Amino acid sequence: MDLLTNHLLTLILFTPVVGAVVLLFLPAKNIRVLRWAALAASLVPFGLALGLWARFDPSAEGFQFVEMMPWYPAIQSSYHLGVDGISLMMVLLTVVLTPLAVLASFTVTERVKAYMFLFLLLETGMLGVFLSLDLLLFFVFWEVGLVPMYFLIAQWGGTRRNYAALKFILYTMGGSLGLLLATQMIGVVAGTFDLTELFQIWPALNSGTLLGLPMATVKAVAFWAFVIAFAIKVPVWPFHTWLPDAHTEAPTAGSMILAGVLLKLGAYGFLRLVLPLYPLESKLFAGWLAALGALAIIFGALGAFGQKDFKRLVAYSSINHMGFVVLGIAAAAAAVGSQDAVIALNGAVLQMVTHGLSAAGMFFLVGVIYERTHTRDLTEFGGLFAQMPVYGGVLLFTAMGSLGLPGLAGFVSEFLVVRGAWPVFTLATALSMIGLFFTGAYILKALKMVLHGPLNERWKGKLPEMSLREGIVIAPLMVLMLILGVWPAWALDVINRTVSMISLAMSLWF
Amino acid sequence: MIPISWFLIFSAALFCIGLFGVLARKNTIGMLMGVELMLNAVNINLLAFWAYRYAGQMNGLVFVAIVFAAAAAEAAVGLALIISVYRRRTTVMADELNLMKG
Amino acid sequence: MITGLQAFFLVNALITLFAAVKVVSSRKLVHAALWLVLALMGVAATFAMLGSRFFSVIQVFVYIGAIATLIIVAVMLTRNSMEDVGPQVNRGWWLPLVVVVLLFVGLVVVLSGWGDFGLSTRTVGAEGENVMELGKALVDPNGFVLPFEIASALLLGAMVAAIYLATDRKEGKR
Amino acid sequence: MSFWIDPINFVIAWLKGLLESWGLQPGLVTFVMYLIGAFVTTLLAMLLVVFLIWLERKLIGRVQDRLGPNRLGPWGIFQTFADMLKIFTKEHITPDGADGVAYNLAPVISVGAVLMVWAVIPFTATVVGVDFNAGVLYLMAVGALGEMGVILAGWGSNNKYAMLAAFRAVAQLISYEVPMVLALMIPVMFTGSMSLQALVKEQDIWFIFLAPVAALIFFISSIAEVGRTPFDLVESESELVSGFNIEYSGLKFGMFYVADFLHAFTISLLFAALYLGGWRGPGAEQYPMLGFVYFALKTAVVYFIGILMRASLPRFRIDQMMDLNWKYLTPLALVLVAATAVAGKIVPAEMAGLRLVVMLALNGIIFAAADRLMTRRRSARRQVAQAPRPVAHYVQPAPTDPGD
Amino acid sequence: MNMDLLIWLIPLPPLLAFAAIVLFTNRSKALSHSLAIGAAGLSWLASMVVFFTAVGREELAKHPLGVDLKVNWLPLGDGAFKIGVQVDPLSAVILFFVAWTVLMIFVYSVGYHNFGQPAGDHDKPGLPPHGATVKVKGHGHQVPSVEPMYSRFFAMISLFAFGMFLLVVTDNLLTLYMAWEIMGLCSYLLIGFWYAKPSARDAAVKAFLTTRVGDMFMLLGMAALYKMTGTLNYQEILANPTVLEMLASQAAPVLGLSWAGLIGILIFMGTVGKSAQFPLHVWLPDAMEGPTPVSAMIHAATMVSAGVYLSIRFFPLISAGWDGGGALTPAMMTLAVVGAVTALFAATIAVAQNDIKRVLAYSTISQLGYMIAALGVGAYVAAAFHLVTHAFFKALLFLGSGSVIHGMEHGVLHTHQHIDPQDMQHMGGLRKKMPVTFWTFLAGGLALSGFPLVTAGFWSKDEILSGAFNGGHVWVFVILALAALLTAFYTARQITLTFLGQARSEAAEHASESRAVMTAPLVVLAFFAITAGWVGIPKAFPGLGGLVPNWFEEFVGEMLLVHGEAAHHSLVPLITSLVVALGGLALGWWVYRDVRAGQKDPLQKPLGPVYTLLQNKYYFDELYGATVVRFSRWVSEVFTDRWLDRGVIDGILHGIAAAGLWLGGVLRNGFDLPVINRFLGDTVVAGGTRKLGAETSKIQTGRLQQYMLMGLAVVLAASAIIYFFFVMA
Repeated sequence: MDLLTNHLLTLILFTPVVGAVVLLFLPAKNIRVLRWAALAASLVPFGLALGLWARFDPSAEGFQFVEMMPWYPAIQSSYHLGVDGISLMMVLLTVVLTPLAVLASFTVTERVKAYMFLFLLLETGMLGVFLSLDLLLFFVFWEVGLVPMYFLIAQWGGTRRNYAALKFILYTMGGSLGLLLATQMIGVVAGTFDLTELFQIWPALNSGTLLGLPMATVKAVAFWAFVIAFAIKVPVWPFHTWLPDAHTEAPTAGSMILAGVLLKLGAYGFLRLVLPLYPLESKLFAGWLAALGALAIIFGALGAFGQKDFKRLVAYSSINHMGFVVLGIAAAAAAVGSQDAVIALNGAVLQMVTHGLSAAGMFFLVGVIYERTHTRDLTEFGGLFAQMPVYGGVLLFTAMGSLGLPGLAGFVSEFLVVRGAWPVFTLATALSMIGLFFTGAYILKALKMVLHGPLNERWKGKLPEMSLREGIVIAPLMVLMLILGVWPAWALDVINRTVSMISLAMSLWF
Repeated sequence: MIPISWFLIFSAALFCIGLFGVLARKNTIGMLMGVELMLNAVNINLLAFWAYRYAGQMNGLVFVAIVFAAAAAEAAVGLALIISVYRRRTTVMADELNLMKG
Repeated sequence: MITGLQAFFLVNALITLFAAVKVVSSRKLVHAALWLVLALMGVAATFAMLGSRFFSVIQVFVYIGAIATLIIVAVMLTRNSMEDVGPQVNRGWWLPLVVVVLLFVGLVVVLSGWGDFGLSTRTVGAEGENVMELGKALVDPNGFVLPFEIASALLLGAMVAAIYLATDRKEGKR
Repeated sequence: MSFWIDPINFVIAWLKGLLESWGLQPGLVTFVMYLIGAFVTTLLAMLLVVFLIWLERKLIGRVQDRLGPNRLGPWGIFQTFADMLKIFTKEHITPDGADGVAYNLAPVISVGAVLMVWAVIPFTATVVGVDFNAGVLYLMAVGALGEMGVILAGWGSNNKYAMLAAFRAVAQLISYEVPMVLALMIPVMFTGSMSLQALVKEQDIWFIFLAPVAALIFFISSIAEVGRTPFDLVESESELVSGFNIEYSGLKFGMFYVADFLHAFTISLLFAALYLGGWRGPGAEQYPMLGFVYFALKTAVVYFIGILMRASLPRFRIDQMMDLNWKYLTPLALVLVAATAVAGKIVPAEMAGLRLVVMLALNGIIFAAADRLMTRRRSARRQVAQAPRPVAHYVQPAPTDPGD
Repeated sequence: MNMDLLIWLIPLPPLLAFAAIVLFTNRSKALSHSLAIGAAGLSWLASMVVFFTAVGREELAKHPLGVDLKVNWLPLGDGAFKIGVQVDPLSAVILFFVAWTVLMIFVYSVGYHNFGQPAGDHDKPGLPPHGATVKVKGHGHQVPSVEPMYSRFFAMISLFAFGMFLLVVTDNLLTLYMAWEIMGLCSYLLIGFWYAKPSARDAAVKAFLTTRVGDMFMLLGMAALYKMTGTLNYQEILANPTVLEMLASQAAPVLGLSWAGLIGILIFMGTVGKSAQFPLHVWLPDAMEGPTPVSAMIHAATMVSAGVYLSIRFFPLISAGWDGGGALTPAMMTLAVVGAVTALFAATIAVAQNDIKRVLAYSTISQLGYMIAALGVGAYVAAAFHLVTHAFFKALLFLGSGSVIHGMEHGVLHTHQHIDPQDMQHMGGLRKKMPVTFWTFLAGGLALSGFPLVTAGFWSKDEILSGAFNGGHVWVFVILALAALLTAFYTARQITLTFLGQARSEAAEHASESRAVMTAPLVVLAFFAITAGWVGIPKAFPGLGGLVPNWFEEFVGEMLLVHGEAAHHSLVPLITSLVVALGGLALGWWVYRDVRAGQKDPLQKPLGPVYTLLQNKYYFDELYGATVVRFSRWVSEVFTDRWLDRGVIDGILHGIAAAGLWLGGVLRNGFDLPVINRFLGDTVVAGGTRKLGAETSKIQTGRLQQYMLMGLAVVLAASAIIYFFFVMA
């Protein structure tokens, strides 16, 4: 049992890879076995993560379950893992969504082995980012998460998949270059990649030079490299155009993961790296970030409202929702140390979770209808409620969760962000209400065009109801949305302490 | 009591005999048998040092166990290879298997 | 004066070495395999004399039960090598012999220069090894779990590889 | 120590004292004692076989609605002795081209391998040949020796049927060792020791209740190890005439015969010791002889079930036999070991009642799941088999998607 | 039972009923409605217990019920956001009428959706039932058919009821907002209940989005309030003079308002959306697309009441800084203006509507404006009083109109006449066909128009008018009086057109009384519509004052920290209200007393274009459609999507990509191919390597053992050398 407790994070992190390797040895033709094996492989980290959660002490400070081993001693990089409240929530989100996405991919029939392999690899990449406490390790996993997604889009995507996949990879790779640059600079200047050490020394660093550049310049360059890398991933307006394309062309499960977890990597980067490492710069530029967040909220919602493609609409909704995360982070950076900052951060992290659930659910439901009709054009639907009442109910529920209906997950986080951001960025918050209004507008537009109205005779009697498998995929998401909406304390318990600590630590630099 | 030297010399002899088998046997299966003998000799050495000097530690025993595993793996793969080769070329003689010739 | 145990060791060693020689020189491969079994038995007895009952049993189980059986089966499957009773060593067999003898001499010379060469008191007790401790050491993260896991992976890989290699993949026939 | 409480140890102590009083070295005394013990045990086992052969013939006769041996002695009890006499007096024949060493060594190894098992079996709380800290492994190792006997017999006979049968036998034996070892792991895990005596002593609750599925697996694979019906492919007459021992006659054949029966009985002993609590029973600690009786009774029950199986089940096909092992028993056993390990850690041994419930539930679930999987596979295969096939001309079948 | 726990439990049964119906019983109609009604009954029971306990409690406003049981809902920073329940006088009276109306509406729905009737011939989910053919004595006979989505309806109204109960009993603004939005969802679902009808679908979206505009402001107000006070609990803010003082004295950054004013207006914007105040009133008439019980739910018992309830609840905040007389605070002024304008504006539209439900819808808007205006002039108790009485008689009127429609539908099915069963032009003379409906409707109508002394509406309306007059806000008083006149007029018009005179269509001749399950709730509500006013007769009322104690004033008035000046009762408002009520009624009856079939509205001629303007609701829908809706579609589809995202941003990206491609091409053709490949590749590196390989490959015999031997010999020799020359030495 010691092995389990001492190396829980490593186990969670690498069981998907092990599963992926096992998959390689299974016969490629036996699709059923491959599917179930992939599902089983993704369920193991889920179980382990539940254990992690159960043993996690929300009242403790700092990182827990820390593992540290020499990894790259020559450059002071180590295999350093640990979780705090934020990463725990993200890990939980990842391990919940991945099995569901795998289950949702049971309809994939081509090259299942490669597909599932990539999926499990993707899971490790994502988990690695959330778990690593070493900058270099963070970067490595960041990239590990990138490549499988590219292949998933490029190989199993829709008609314009090549364009979308290329756009995705180039865009995010471009961001990663900045990340790499910043990582290198920090590593060289600070002499370590260990985050817990960097939190202590990096913000304090004022003297010294790198390649003849003064330290202030170095820090500014590294700061902006980080910000751009993460902003692209979130994505913050105006770096967002890769997202609708990638989402639209990705396979259903790919979209689920992309929206559910991958976008969170960017926001997580802000929380884990940018805020603690650059408290001063963050505060300085928080206004810009808030403005971009508000713009993302507004233009995300407007963009979604302007779509005729169901999936594109949902994709834009991600931009809209992630805007709140950015707004919350910006508010926390500006109001550092105050109660507002803590509330905004709470809201931002919770919004990451809730958006992960609702966006994944929405993408899945789009996939469900797409599999039946082979179209995503909203104008071709209509009146499907009568044909698929259960689907209609589920879609309604999930859409309301996405809309932020109180009682479901999205509301609490949005309220917290608004509450936290209001005193800091009053105008941006007020303007973002326009976005929130249009959130309602586009959600209702989608519902109206898909479910309501006279039945499009083309689909009469042709659309089977949701299958049990599909029900199993969506049910956990719905339950979680409901639970988080009705009783968010269990999640906030975990988050609250950590974000308070982050905020406190940041305020010490002023 | 038996001095350790006896065991060491015994194992050295076993090792050399095995090595001779590997080097001189025409038949690949014969070579494999030689390898087994060598591995056994190694194990005797390990256990001898363990028994005479480091009985409190587990290193020697662990290594023996791992040698066992390696031996089993080697036998399985080796024999599978040989059988596979035999299917294709109906021979297991080492001197006839010279596809690697430059 | 030679004690009973020493005598037993000498007899065992002689039998084992003789069997080993027969393994490498026997013309009939099946006989060679049988001699191998005998040699392995001798080694198992040596293990027991070294105080490791556990490994002596393992030796019988793994080597005789599995490896030797495998070898015998392999010998029988590669039929014409079984029937081949011609010279079983290469023509230039003397060269390896020389090398091997040199090696042996060298080993003995090197070993005899070792200070503890004549050591005859053991540190292991009469109860033999503690299997429980061994097991714990094998799965202890601070012990040998990594080698152990690698060995497991090796075995698994070997198994897969063996199955893969041995599968007859002729077209249209399974 | 009074004779009535523990007669065997009483005799042993007396003998020991006697030998020491003769002035022998203690080491030599131990050696002699072991020799005597081995001799006595072997003798008993051999004599037991005589009875077993009669019993089995009689029982199978009854199952098949026959009388079985009934001429010699009361209930035909001396029939076996007559057979023995005949076998002893037959000529020793060595076939042409047989490999003398292998041919003659094989029967000896066969019997020896079985008898060696008896060395570690705890007959009572006090009587055990060697209480060996790797006893379970020893069982497997010795079983492996038995394979050697089979293979030697097959190859030494210079007969292609014998050879084929030996191959089959070896394949079967090696295959079924895997689930067997795994099934043995579970009692070992419960006990924390590989000593058989410790295993028995640990069974406050019989392991068959803690690990019913493991017991089942062990039982099935041990029957396969013995090569009895329904696993008697080795001697399927229509294909292989009589198996690897076809070229044997007379006493050498008799030895195979004895080994066969003795092996069957030995696995019953092992089953009783490993899963049915061995000699344990009310009062067995105080009166070891009582333990011996319990042990004998349990063994008899297991053996009886084995005979019933032999009498009632048809023989497997070779592919079925292999399927059963590799696709069913082995994975099942693996899952079981993992699950039991985890559950055993979660529910410590101190909470015996809870542990029992948990283990039973776990086994039930795993078995039900395995059974369901197996059933579905089987029915799927049956559907394929029942699908109409083209008769007149061969049509390239369209590639089907196995995923749907 | 513990009273705190009981209050917690009030909203629960409908929620459970909702879950149970959705998940389990939606196949069984009888089970579904039994569950829903049973749940509503349980809530009713609990509410009554709580209400009467509350009534009997001393100083309830200072020590509300249920405040002891709170839970930590959101851990935030060092503290936590707590939620809990409270029942103070205001929520007690709201609870009373909500429980009653909800239960009545639930029961009524069973009949309205034709439970027990056969399934329709061509009915589909998503469309109203069209009737079923039943064979009676050999020939076909059309009867109403049961609603195909019967169970769904009960699930939704159960959720709705949950929302309302939650909203009433909660003790903080955040939970109120949650309940508020849940009701918004339910109204969306219920208005769009017959979702396959495009009009219903659009009405649902319109309702949701229009109210959402208000909600967004409210959310901001909530955030601001939370920031300023650190809590959202009513008791801690509204019953706490220091907090109110602080809010009233600190200046907000917007428009020179104090924080109290800003927050008050922001929160009031929620009311504007929810209670359909001008200019966000457009959704409410369209919401008539839903089934009639839904209209009753939305317009009487729940949603719109919730809006006014919010404003009443936050009156201390809105009026913070107001000393009970003198100048109104900016927030109060806003309320007064919006309310008064709405009251008059909606009443004028109602005069020209022909749809029986639309008249009521505009009447509702108008009456809500009344309450808001009353709040605006500080007549707190009057507003609450009117809220209660209005809830009863408006629910009654809606249900009555549903009964009328039902009866008309019966006639339509019977005669196969193709007319709109909701159009009052086709009715007339239903008094004899549907006596129970008539008498109850009459009671409701008289209450609405404020028929003196006997009806509840009179007392509450009178109080508002006197509040406005006595407070010195004459312009409000005049507008409200005008609105009251119009109210009486269109009520009389409605009753006359519907029930009196002769039948103007065949269907109306064959209309029949609804079943008892529908009329029984009417009777119950009619009882309250008459009597509910008697608990609030002002002391100063000539003659009657003091005969019955003014219980309502004492009970609810306790809520206020700052009381208005003691009402010196003037006769002006009393006389005004008498005149407008009776005059309006008489005028209405006189104008419409003998309208014939096919005849145009008698007002159309004298009013001319004004009538058209009124009939088209001042063209508000068209105005919004041409500006707001079109603009937002242009912004989203053209500006954001086509220009900004695809044009500018993607254009820049594609430009970068093209540049990269060009650079790559140049490098490849200009450097790689000529320099690296031809020069270096073919001559120097590759050639040399190839030669070397050919030389060394000769020692490769392919014999494994030779390799090993060679290797071993080398190793042996090396070790020997090392050993002898280094170790030994």
